[in-house]
Amino acid sequence: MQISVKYFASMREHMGCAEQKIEVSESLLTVEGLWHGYLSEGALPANTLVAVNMEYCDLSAVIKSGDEVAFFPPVTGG
Amino acid sequence: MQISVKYFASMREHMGCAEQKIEVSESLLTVEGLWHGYLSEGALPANTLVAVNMEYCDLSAVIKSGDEVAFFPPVTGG
Amino acid sequence: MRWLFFRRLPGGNMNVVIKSQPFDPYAALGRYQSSLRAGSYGAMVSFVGVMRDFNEDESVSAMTLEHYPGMTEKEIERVCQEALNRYQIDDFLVVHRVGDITPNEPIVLVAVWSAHRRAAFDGCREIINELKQRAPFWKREQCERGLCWVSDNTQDPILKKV
Amino acid sequence: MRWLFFRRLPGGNMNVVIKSQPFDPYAALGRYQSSLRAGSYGAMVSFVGVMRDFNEDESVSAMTLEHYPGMTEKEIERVCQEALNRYQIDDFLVVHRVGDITPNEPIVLVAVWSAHRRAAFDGCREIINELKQRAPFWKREQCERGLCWVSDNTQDPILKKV
Repeated sequence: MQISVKYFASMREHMGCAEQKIEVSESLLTVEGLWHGYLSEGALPANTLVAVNMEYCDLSAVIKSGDEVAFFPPVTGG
Repeated sequence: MQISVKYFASMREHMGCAEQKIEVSESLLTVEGLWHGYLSEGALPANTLVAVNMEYCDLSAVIKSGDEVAFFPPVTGG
Repeated sequence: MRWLFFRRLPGGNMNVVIKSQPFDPYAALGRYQSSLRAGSYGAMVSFVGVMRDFNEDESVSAMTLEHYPGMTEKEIERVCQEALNRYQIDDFLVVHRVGDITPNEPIVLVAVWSAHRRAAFDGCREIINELKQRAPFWKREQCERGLCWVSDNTQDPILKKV
Repeated sequence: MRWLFFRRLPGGNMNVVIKSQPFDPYAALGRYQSSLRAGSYGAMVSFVGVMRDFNEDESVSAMTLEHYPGMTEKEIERVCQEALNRYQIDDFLVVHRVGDITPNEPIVLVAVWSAHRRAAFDGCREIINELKQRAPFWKREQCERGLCWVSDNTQDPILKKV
């Protein structure tokens, strides 16, 4: 299945890119599994927030084919 | 001494006038004394508010010559 | 006028305005803010009270607001000065209608500028709450029974009235 | 999108607007309010957040606001829908800047219309508080040390930031 991954703000600079398309073979993949298995060898930076399909979720959320997964630092709008 | 007396809203209708000039001979006159001695034979209507020189005060406040004393019902602005 | 010694009112502007004609609160906000020093405040909170066409389940078609000229301005200034002494407020504006008012016309505008949004919210809310309790205005409504004075709002102003 | 079943967003209007150009919050308020049904609401409370020229004792000369297009609008709509479910709110408007911002430019406008001022104050304050905690915006400031991301504001947003 194909997963779209996005990075914002300091997380984009940390990863060196804004967006990736990832081809994944596993069927019950969590966000945490995605990070460690496909995106980085390092730990997820402290306080990183995760959204799947533009809704906040935690690292144990299971990803489906076509999902958009985003990683970003704490928000500072308003 | 001369006292200026003003009435507003339902108090104006109750008294039948908006303003009176009262000539007073006493020297240590309170608002309460003014009401009973010079303005009305009836009791002050319940919840009536009093201001002397445009500042709230209670019935025991002492009036000086030239003061403006106002009587009015609870306020309903805003 | 003891409060003048605590903290000066922000200089030069008319902070408290009584209007006998309809006013546009958003135009007033924009005009007033353009007179403030740029970059000094970070938050503005405003309250606008508008005449509704319903009140206590009766249809209200018109209203007259009587006031005590002179004391009205003084009492609102006292209310605002107390808020200035309590909260970190940079500036404020209060505009209040008097006279004949028809539904959907603004009755009151209270705006507070501050460095921080908490002070702006607290200050604005306190000013409108105190103004409603203390400023000498009286509403008389044209309702189905005829002309009637709006009664005391000291019990629960927020539940009974706007 | 479970919330759509609870209470519908007020019909027809754009309630959540992301702007990449400067905007006049008071003109936006006036325009939006003129689209509302006359006489139905009695209270409006608005918050405007403005870029200050000081922050944490450092002079800040410019700022860039990055956001997550799509999620920003959805998350603000969720925040507003939660406030609609909790308070007696008739309508609301949120406008938020993105892109390059200079001191004294508005960053955010939150406005709430209600029959009662308590609901308007509570609703407006909750929307801006939740927006600051949840909407995916990130501020990067041009400060004396160079470009720096503004850090987390979850500890005490009201004390640390506007």
